Amino acid sequence: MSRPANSDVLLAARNLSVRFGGVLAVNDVSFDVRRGEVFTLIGPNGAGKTTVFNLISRIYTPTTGTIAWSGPDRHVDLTQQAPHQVAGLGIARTFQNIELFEHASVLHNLLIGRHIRRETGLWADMLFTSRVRAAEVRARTKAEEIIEFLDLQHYRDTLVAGLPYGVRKVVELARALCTEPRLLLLDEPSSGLNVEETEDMAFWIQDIQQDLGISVLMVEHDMSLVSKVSDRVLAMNQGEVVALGTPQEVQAHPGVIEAYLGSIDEVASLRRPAGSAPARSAT
Amino acid sequence: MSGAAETTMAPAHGKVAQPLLRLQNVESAYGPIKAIRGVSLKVQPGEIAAVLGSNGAGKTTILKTISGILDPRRGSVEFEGADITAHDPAAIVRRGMVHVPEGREVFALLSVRDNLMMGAYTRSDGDAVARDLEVVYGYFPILRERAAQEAGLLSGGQQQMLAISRALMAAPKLILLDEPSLGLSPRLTKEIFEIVVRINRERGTTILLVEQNANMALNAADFGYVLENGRIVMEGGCDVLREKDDIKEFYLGMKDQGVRGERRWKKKKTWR
Amino acid sequence: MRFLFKTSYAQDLRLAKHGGQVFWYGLLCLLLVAAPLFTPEYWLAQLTFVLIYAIVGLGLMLLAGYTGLFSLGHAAFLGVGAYTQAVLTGMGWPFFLSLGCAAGISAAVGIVVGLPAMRVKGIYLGMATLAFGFIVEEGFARWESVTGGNSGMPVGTPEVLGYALDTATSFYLLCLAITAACTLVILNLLRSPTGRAFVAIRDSEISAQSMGIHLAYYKTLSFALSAAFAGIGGALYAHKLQFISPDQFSILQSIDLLLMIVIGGLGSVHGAFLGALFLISMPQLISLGKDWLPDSVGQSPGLQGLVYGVVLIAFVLFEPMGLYGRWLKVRTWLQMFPFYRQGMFKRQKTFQKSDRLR
Amino acid sequence: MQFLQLTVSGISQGCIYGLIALGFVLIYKATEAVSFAQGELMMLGAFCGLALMTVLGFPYWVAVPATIVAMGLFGVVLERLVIRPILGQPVFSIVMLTIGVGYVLRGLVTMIPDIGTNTNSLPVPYKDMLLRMRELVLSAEQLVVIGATAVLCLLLFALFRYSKLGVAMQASSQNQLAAYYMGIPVQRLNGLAWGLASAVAAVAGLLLAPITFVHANMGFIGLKAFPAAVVGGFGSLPGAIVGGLVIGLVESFSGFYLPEGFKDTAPYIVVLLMLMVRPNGLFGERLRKKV
Amino acid sequence: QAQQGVTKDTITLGTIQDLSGPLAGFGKQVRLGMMLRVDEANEQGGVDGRKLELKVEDSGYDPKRAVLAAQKLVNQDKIFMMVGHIGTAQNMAAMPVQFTKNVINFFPVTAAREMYEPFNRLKYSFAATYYDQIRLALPKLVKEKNAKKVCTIYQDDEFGLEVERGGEAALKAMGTDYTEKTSFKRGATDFSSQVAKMKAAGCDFVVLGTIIRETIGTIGEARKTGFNPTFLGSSAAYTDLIHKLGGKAMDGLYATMTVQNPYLDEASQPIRFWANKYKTKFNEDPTVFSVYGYDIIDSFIRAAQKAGKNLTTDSFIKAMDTMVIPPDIFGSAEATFGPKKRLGSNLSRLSQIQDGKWKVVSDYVQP
Ligand SMILES: Nc1ncnc2c1ncn2[C@@H]1O[C@H](COP(=O)(O)OP(=O)(O)OP(=O)(O)O)[C@@H](O)[C@H]1O
Ligand SMILES: Nc1ncnc2c1ncn2[C@@H]1O[C@H](COP(=O)(O)OP(=O)(O)OP(=O)(O)O)[C@@H](O)[C@H]1O
Ligand SMILES: [Mg+2]
Ligand SMILES: [Mg+2]
Repeated sequence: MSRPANSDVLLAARNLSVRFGGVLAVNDVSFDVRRGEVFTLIGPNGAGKTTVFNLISRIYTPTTGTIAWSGPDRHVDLTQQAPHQVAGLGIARTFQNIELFEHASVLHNLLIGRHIRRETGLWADMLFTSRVRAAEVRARTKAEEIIEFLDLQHYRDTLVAGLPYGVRKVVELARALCTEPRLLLLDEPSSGLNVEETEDMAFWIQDIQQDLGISVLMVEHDMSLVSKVSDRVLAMNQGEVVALGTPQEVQAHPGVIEAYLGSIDEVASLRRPAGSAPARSAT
Repeated sequence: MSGAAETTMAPAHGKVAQPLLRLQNVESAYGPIKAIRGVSLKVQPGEIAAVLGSNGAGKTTILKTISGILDPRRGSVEFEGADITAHDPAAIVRRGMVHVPEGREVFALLSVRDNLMMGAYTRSDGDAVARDLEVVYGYFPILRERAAQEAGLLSGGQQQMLAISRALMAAPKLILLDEPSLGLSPRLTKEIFEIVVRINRERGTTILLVEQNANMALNAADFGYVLENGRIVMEGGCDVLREKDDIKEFYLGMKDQGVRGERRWKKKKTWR
Repeated sequence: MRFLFKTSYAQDLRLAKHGGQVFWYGLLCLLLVAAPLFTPEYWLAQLTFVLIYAIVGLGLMLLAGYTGLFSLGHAAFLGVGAYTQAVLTGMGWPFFLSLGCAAGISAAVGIVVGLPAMRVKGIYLGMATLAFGFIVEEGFARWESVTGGNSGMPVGTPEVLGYALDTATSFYLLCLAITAACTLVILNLLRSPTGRAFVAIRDSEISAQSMGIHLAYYKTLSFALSAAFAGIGGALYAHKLQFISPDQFSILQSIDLLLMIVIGGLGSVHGAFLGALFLISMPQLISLGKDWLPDSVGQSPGLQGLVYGVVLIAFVLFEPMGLYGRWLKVRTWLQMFPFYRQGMFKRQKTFQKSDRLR
Repeated sequence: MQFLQLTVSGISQGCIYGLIALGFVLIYKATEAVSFAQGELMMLGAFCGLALMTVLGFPYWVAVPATIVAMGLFGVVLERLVIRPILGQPVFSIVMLTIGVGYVLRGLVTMIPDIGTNTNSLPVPYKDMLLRMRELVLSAEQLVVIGATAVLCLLLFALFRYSKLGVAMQASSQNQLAAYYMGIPVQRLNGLAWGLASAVAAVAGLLLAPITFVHANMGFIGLKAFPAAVVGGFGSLPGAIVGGLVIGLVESFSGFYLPEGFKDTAPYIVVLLMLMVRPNGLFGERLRKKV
Repeated sequence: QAQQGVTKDTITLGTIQDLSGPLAGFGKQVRLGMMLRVDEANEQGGVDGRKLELKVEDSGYDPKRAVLAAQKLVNQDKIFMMVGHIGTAQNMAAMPVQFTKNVINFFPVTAAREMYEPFNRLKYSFAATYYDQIRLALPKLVKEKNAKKVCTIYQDDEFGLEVERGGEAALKAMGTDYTEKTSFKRGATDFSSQVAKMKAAGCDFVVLGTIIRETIGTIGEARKTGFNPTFLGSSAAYTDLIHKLGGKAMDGLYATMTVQNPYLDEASQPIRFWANKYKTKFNEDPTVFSVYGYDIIDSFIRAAQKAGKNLTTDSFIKAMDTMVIPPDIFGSAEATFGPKKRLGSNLSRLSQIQDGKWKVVSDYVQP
C-alpha cells in the first residue's frame, strides 16, 4: 500500500460500494478522516452509515473500493485485514444496538477492551507469573482511569445486563477507549440520552479529541451534538454522498434538508388546541 | 385509518372519565435492586401522557410493569377499571394495550410483513387488518419496499419504524411507547410524533409516552410526569411543565449561559 | 455479613478474596490429603473417581461454561487420553511423560475438531462434536493393532519415579495432586487475559472480534485446552479402571459429562467439582435407596434411569444454576442471617431470545 | 438391479430418519430447543400403540388414531408440567430437560412388568406384505413409511409457512419478549408445539414398530436422525426429509461398496463434511447478525 | 485372617447384572434364576448351615459402573465370591478389582475365552465359548447341507467377533475361508446392505454373530429379498424371542446351545415343573437366561458343599480341582474342572426352529 498523498489523512475510503441482494447499501462513497478531527456521518435511516462502519471494522467486505489506513508505523488497506486485526491497528468502535458482554461486570468489560494490549502469552497466563500479575495491575490502572474519565465509578462492579440504556452507551464508549485507539467509531452515541446527558457526551467527545488526541468518526442524528463537536460532516442518502463540509454548510444543503432534516417547522404544531384536551380529574 | 376508527372507542372529551390506566403505589425491583419505588399515575382516555426522566430513572421499568413483563413487588395496575397487576402479558394485550419496547425487539428472522401480521395477532377482523397494513405502509413506505426482507437486516431506524408500525397493527386502545424516536433521523422523529398525534386525534387511541426528546414529548403530550430515581417528582399539564425552570434546564437544554459555561459544569439537581 | 475494603488492584487478583476463604479452602485441602487415613478403601476409590471426573469437568467447563461452546462428543477426548496413556505406559514410557503425551495428543485432536467447528455455531457445533465422537469411538474399535479393538485393552498400575502406585491410597494422592494442579491452571487462566477472551466470545462474538479477539484462535484454543484436560482425566481413568474399551467412550459418556457440569453449575469452577461428586455418588445413592423400596420398584430395571432423569429435571426446574447455585444461596443465607429476606433470589420472569443470532 | 434395490432400501431407511428428524425440526422451529426426548417419545408412542392393541384389544385402525391423539395430549401435558415452568430460560436448559425427560420415559417404560424389558412386535395388518416389481422388492412397511413421511412433511410445511399459528410459533422462538408484547400466547403455542411433536413422534413410532420392533431402547435411532436434520439444515422441514434420504442412501451404499465399519460412521462423516462445506446444511437459513 | 464373606451362618455372594442397559431383559432373568436357587437352598437349610445371601448390583452394561459395582461388592459388602457377572467388557474391567482381594470370578455369564484364559486361579467359567460353539458346529452342518460358500454377518464387538473367529477357525481346518464377511454396529436396525452384499456374493450358508433383533432383522431382510441360505447362530441367538417376534420367517434357523429353553408346555416333565415353579414365583416366563442363573448358583452350592464346613477361597478352589458337575435336567453337558482346567465344558448342541419353536436336532457335537 502506498502512502496516501496527504500525511494528515488517517483513514481514506475510496469508492466504497457494497450490495446486499437487491439493496445497494453503500454506493461509491469516498471520504477522508484527518488526524485529530471529529468527522460525522449523517443521513436518513437506511442511508448506509452503519454499513460504512461495518466496512471499516471488517464485518462486511466491500464489493468494490479500498480503505487506506495510515497508522503511525504502518499503512495498510483495511479491506485486506482480518476482522480481529482492525482493533490492533488502532480502530475501536461502538455499536448502534449496543453489544456488550452482558454477563460480565463493567470493569470486566473494560478489561476485555484491553485485550489487544495484552503483554503475556498462554503459558504465562496459565501459571500466572509475576509478569502476568504486573500486567494485570497495569490493565486495571488503565481501566480505572477510563472509569474515572467517564464517571462510571458508581457502576464499576454491576453486571452490564442490569444497566439502563444510557449507561450502557457510556460503558461501550469506555470499552472502546480502553483499547487506546487512534480512531474511534461511534455509532449514534447520543441515542437514548436526554439533553443533559447528550451535553455530557459532547464534552466527552471533545475531551477525547483534544486531551486524548483520538480522531473520531461518528454517526449521529442529534444535530445539536453534531454542530457542537464535528469538524466536518458527510451527509449520505441511499448509500450515496449528498454533501460534505462543515456542519453549517451541510445543514444548509437543500438535499440534506429535504431528505434528512425535514423542513424546519415548529414542533409546537403538534400541540393540541387549548381547551380540547381530555379533562383530568383533580388529583 | 378511517376504516378501523369505528371499531375503537371514541375519546371521552370534556367529561371527567374514569382513568384508562391507573397505577397505584407500584414498586418494582430487579432482584435486590429497587427500580421504581411507589409510583402512582393515571392516564385518561384519549390523552397523550408523557413520562420524562434521566437515565435509569425507571421509565422503562414502569412500562414493563404495566404490560406484565415485570411483576411488581407492591401496588396495583388497573386498566379500564379492571385489575391487571401481574397478569399474563398476552392477556393484557388482548384487553387492548400494546407496548412498543425499548430496543425495537423485532422478530429478526421473520419477514417485515410477517412482523406486521404478528402485530395483528390478537385481531380476527381480516379486512380491517389488511386496511391497517396499507395505512402503516403509507406512513413508512420503506416497509412496503422491504416487505419480504428479514426484519433483522433492516437498519436501526428502519427497525424502529417497524416496531412502531407493528404496534399500530394491533389497533389498541392504549399504546405504551418507549422512546419511539430512538435512532430516527430528525425528519422522521418529527414525522413519528405527527403520526402519534394523528392516531390520538383520529382514532382516539390513548398514548403513554416515554421519551428523551423532552421538547417533542412536551409539545405532543397533554400531561406529563417527571421521574427521578424511581419516584415521581413532578407532574402536571404539559403547558405548565414547559414553563418550569428545572424542566427547562435539565430536559429542554435551555440553560443560563452565565451559570453553565463553555466547559463542563454540572449543577446538582435539586427539586423545588 | 462481610464487607470487603479494597485497597489495591492487586487485591482483586488474589485467588482467595479474604481470610475466611483461605481458612476454609485450606481446611478442605487438608481433609482431602488426610482422607486415606480415615476413609474406607471403597470410598477412597469413589473419591478418586470424583477427582478424575472433576479434571474432565474443569476442561468441559472451560469450553461450555466459559467459552459457550457445547461439546456432545467430549468422551472422545477422554478416550484419546485413556488410550494414549494405555499404549504408552504399556510400552514402558514413564508415567508423567505418557500423561503429557495423553494431554498433548488429546489437545491436538481437539484442535482438529475445533478447526472445522469454528465455522459452525450452537446446535450445529453440538452435532459436529457428536458426529466426531462417533467417528473416534469407531476409530478405537477399528484400530485393533493399537487399541485391541472391541476386546478392549488392559492398563497397568502407574509407576511414578520408580514407585509403583498399586494401592488405592497412593493412586488417590497422585490424582489429588494432579487435580490440584489442574484447578490452579484453570483459575489462573480465568483471571488472566486469555480467560477473559473466552468469556467475551461466550457473550458476544461480534464485539469480541471488534475488541481484537481472534475468534478462531481462541475457540480452537478453548477446544484444545478442554481436550487436554479430558485427556489427562482419561489417562487417570484408564489407570483407575485398568481396562478400557471403545464403548466406554460413547455418546452416553459424553452426555454424562455434560450433565455433570450442568448439574454442578454452568460457569463456575466449583460446579465442576460438585458435578463430579454428584455424578459418582448418584448411582451409590440409588443403590442404597433401592433396598428401601418395594421389590417391584426397587429391583426394576428402569429405576436407575428414572431417578437419574427425575433428578436432572428437578435440577433444571428448581435450581438452574446447579449445585453451585444452591450452595451460594445457602451460604448467603448463613452469612446474612438473620437479615436474609425471602425473595432475594426470587426468579424473575425471563424471556428467551434466539441463540441463532449471537 | 443390485443398485436399484440398494437405492430403494436407502430411501425407505432415509424416510425413517426423516420422519424422526421432522419431530426435531418441529420443536426447533417452535422453541429453538433441540429435543433429545424425541426418540423416547417415539418409543412411548410405539408402546402406547402396543398396549392399545395387545392389552386392550383395539383393532389397528382404532388404535392408530387413538395413539396419535393420546400422545398429542401427552405432549401437551408434558409441556405444561416440565417445560413451561422454565419457559424463557436459555434454551440450553430446555435441551437438558429433554435429556432428563428421555431418561425418565425410558426408565418408566422399562419398569412396566414383562413388556418393558422385552422386545415386542406390533401386530400390523400389512405385516409381511411384499410388493414385487420384477426383481425389486418393496415391503408394505417401507411404502407406508415413505407415504406418511411425505404427507406429514407437507402438512407441517404448510403450517409453518402459511398459517398465523405457525408464524407465531416461529416468532415466539425468535424473540419471546416481543411475542408477549404482541399478545401472542407463547405458552399455549409452546404446548401446542410439544403436542404436535409428540403426535409426530407417535406416528414415527407406529410406523417404525413393524420394522425395528417395540422395545425400550428403540429411541436410540434418534441419534441417526440428528445427522439427517443437520444435513438438511436444522430449521427446515423439507431439509429434514432430504437430509434423511441423504443419510439413508449414504448408509445403504457405503454398507455395500465400502469396507466394513463405514456403514455406521458414514452418516457422521457426511455430517462433518457437510458442516465444513455448508455450515448451515442444505436448506438451512444463512444467519447473519446485523449490528 | 477370617475369610471375607463367610460367617458362622451366612455366605455372601455378589453378582453384577445389567438391569438398566441394553441387556436389561437378560440381566433380570439371570437374577431371577439365581434368586430361585438361592431361595430353594435357604429353605433347605442353606449350605452347611449357612444361609446364602445374594447382593445384586446394576452395571447398566457399562464397564465403568461395573468397576464401581465390583468395588462396592468386594470392598464394602465383603462378598465371598462374584457369581454370574454379565458381559465381557464388564468382567474384564471388574476382575482386577476382585483379584486384588482374592475374590473368585465364578461362572460369568459370557462365553468369551478371556473368562478362563489366560490362566488365573480365581477364574472359573462354565459356558462353552461362542468360539468353540461355532468352531465345532459349523463343519458338521456345512457337510450336512453340502454348503459351498460360507459367509458371516456379525455384530461389530467382542461378542460378534468371537463368533466370526470360531467360524474362521473351522473353515481354516476345512481348507477354505469365508466368501463374504459383513458386520454391523450394536443397535443397528437396518441390515439391507449387508444382506445385499451376501446375496451378491452368492452365499449359501451364513454364520450369524447376532443376538435377537439383529438375527430377526437379517433373516427377515434375506427372506424378503428371496435369499435363502442356511443360517447358523450361536447360543446368543438361542432364545424364544426369535420365533416369538420373528414369526414364520424364522423357521429353519439353526443355533448352538447347551441348556434347553424351558417352555412352559415342554414335553420333559422336570423342565415343565421347573418352568411353572418359576412362573408362579415371579409371574414371568423363564428363558435360558433364567436357567443360567439357576445353574450357576446350583454349581456353586455343589462346590461349596464339597469344600465343607471350613469354606475359604482356598478350600473352594481345592474342591473345584476335582469337581465334576453331571448333566442337569436342562440337558447341559457334563462339566469337569481341574487345577488347570477352568472351563467346565466346551461342548454344545444344535437346535433348529421348527414350526415356531426350538427343537434340539443333534446331540453334543464332539470335536
Ligand atoms: N446484512 C445486510 N443484509 C441486507 N441488507 C442490509 C444488510 N445490512 C444493511 N442492509 C441494508 O442496507 C441499508 C443501510 O443500512 P445501514 O444500517 O447502514 O443504515 P443506517 O444509515 O445506519 O441507518 P440508521 O440510521 O437507521 O441506523 C438498509 O436499507 C439495510 O436494510
Ligand atoms: N434487568 C435488570 N437487572 C437489574 N437491574 C436493572 C435491570 N433493568 C433495569 N435495572 C435497573 O433499574 C433501574 C431503572 O432502569 P430503567 O431501564 O427502567 O431506566 P430508564 O428510565 O428506562 O432508563 P433509560 O432512559 O436509560 O432507558 C436502573 O437503575 C437499572 O440499573
Ligand atoms: Mg445505523
Ligand atoms: Mg428505558
